[in-house]
Amino acid sequence: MIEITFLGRGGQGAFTSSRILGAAVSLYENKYALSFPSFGPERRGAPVFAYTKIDNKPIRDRSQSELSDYFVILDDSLYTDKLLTKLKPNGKIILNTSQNIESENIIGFNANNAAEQFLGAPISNTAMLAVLVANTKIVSRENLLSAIDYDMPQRLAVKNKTLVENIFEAIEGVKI
Amino acid sequence: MGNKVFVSGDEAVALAVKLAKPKVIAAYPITPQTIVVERLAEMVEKRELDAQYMYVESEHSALAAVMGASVLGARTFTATSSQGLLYMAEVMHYASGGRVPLVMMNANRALALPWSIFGDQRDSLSLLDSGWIQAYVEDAQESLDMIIQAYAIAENNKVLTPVMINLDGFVLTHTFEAIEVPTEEQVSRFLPEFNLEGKMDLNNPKNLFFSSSPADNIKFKFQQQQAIEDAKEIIAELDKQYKEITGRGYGGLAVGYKTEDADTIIITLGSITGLVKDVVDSLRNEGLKVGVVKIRFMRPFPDKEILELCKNAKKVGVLEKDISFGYHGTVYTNVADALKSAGIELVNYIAGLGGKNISFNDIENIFRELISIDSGRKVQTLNFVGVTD
Amino acid sequence: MTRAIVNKKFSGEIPVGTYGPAMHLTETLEGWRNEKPVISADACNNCKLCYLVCPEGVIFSENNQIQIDYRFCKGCGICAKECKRAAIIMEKEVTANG
Amino acid sequence: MLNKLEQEEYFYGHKGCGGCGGSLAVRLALKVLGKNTFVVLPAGCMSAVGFVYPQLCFGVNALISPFASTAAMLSGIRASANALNIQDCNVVGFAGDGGTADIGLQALSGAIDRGDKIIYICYDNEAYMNTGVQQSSLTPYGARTTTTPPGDYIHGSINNKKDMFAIVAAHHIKYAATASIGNIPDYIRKVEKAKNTNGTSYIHVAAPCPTGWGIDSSDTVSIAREAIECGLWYLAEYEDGVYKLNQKKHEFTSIKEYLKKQSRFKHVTDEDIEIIKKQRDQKLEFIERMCS
Repeated sequence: MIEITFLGRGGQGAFTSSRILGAAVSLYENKYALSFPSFGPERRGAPVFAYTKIDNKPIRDRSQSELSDYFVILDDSLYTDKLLTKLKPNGKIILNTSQNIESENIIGFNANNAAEQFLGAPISNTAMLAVLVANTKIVSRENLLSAIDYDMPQRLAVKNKTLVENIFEAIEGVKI
Repeated sequence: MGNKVFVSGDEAVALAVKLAKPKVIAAYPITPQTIVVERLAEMVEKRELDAQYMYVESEHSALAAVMGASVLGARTFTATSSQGLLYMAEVMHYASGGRVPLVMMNANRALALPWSIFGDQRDSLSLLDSGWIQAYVEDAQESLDMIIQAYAIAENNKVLTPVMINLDGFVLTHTFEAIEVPTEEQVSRFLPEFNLEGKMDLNNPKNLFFSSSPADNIKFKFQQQQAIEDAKEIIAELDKQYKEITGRGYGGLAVGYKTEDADTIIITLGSITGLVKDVVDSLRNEGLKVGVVKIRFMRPFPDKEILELCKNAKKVGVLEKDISFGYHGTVYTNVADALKSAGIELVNYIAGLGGKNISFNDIENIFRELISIDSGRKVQTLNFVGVTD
Repeated sequence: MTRAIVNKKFSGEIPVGTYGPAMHLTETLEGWRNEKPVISADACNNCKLCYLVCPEGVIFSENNQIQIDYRFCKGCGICAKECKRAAIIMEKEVTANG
Repeated sequence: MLNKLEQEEYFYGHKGCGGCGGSLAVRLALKVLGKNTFVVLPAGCMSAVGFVYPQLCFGVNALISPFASTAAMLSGIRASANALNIQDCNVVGFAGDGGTADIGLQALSGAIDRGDKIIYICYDNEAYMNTGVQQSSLTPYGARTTTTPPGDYIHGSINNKKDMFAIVAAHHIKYAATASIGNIPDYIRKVEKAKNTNGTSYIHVAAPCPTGWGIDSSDTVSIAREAIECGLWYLAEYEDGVYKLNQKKHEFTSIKEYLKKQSRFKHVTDEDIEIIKKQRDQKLEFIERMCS
């Protein structure tokens, strides 16, 4: 089972990313997924987690992931070294940051810039999802785009797909 | 073939309700039920669902409103959770005594105090005696399928008893997963139009929900008991029909997983069942003969089914998100009665109260503790899981 | 018009749940009465005020004459009290009714 | 006015006390509303006396709701009638003062807020009569009830009697009125008006209870009339945002006379009567101000 934890602030769309990823694998690939937010009241600005579990067989364990294969962090103010201890062996942190990160566990990407360019606003959630997928191939590029179409209203979907495609172009070939 | 979608448990319920085509929906918002009624309101707004959506001032009013609507001949829907369910408690007895075929979704959530929005099952289990049929579901697919089945059960002329479908709060209501949505055509083949024989009628007026003398009252209550007993067979029969049409069936009031040769069984209710199955598979790899019994209906209670499923078991643990303070969990006391003649070591595990996570390890420990009874270990009847960690 | 039908021989069967027929009467209430309103045909001008004020609805006018359905009259005396022509007299019931 | 009433009786053979004011209010309203009517009654006198199986006394569709749910059930029935395209029907509730001003107030407020086309009639007998005369928030100052025993300490009710009419009007309800079985033509006219109102309507009808008030069963209508005459009850309407008093300013009859006819007020002192008089004057001043 692959477990991905998205971390953002309320309103940044962490759960939307988690949901799109779940839809991509379970509707367009022959896999199973659960996507869920950290339970409780949502408050704008407060740190929020969202989880996606992916497997080749139905997932019966509904509990929150204790260890993750990947952390996708939408806001670098939420990064702490403690997160490294919650990674599975060979796990990675995908971090939205304007700084150059050199670490074997952390992949840095300036998603705000990309989002600004293609969406006209620094809404980094789909950009970061694209960074995750481009680096890990946990779902195919086509199926990710289909899931964006499935989840988002048409106008938003079009813009987000352009954003995602461009990130793929930029990252293609990057190995982890 | 139906349509595959990626939705939360709450959304699955809303999709099911839409397919059942209720005419009147009344609800009051409460976390974690709200998404259901938000989706339904959107469907009404988009004219995908031809229903009157009533915003009401309380859960008490929500249930009273759908009762009134139902006895005039409209199929209805309402949903609630936790404190809201308790606020409805009075009307719930009215509805079951009045034999009003309502369908309600309840998002299982802890009861205050301490105040908590997280999931456990003390809300619905504390209303086990309200005369409603109570079902508990495991995942989003079963949520959708059981809402549709619930209408057929409640409205069956022999049953005429309201049905409550329980979904574990957040763990099920807010978790997204892929499900198959049946077609309108499939649902209309399964679910007849709403037709309440005794409904109010301008040409044939009725006096409903009357009082009765002590001499008569017990006769009405006996009728109620018979109806809910009769429902056992009807529930199983309807599930078969549903399977013939949609390809999905759940197998009656209680179902077993790897119970045939199991000497140690955990009995569960609701969405925790899946994780217990994972643990069973893992322990089976060690050669341990373990299994799960999932109770799908708490009322009518599947006593015979549980006895049959546990027939080879020596140790049974009842794992539940409930406690009846001063005694055991309510699921346990019901199971204990069903198994009273079976000579089984029966142990009650109270877990997950107030949304406390129940982990793989917790369940594995329970199995190992139950198994250790064989080697002479004494285990207390009542155990709280996760108090000391 | 017809007055309500009472089925005193009602066998006591129980309907499903609490779905009952409207206006289903199995007993009369004359036994509640100590006094009985009696209309003086001479004094009465059929103004129907008594019909209006009766909580039981047992007073009615037929062929321009006020009638009383004594099966359900409880003898409260409002009709006699309100009658502007004192055309209704309350008479003691001699024997117990019902 | 008689021609506004159907000949048929729709509330018959009930087991209300002899001289019951509430049952008269129910009976008359149903004769105005007629056959195509759905009735909701909460727990209370009218349901207790009208629905003891097998004696079912309503000639129209009727049901008992939970105590707090009169208005909610009315709303549900109306929503259902709309959904099923059942047109030309009345949906009416009859609740007592406790069922309206206390336990049922939340549901009533919600229904008015929704603007549902329902008629809510509160028959006010000024205490919980069905349970044996306990105080409600519409019990007037000074009255003896079983929970306001008139001794040195409790001294009867010290309520000011909630102004339900004003509370309802403050919702900007389509139509509201006060009425009394002491003025039947006025009551019938108001029920007729409610029937023709396209929205929520509320009628608060004073309906004395001989048992709870300690009067003779023949006095129900006359004591209701006296309450109007001495100014302790007024007849008014609120329609499309406008208040209207249905009575001319006049000399009031004696409050003391009115009170002394009822054993529930037997103990009141002259001081109490002064307080009651003051309450009356304040309430009338308020309604006159609203009407001007």
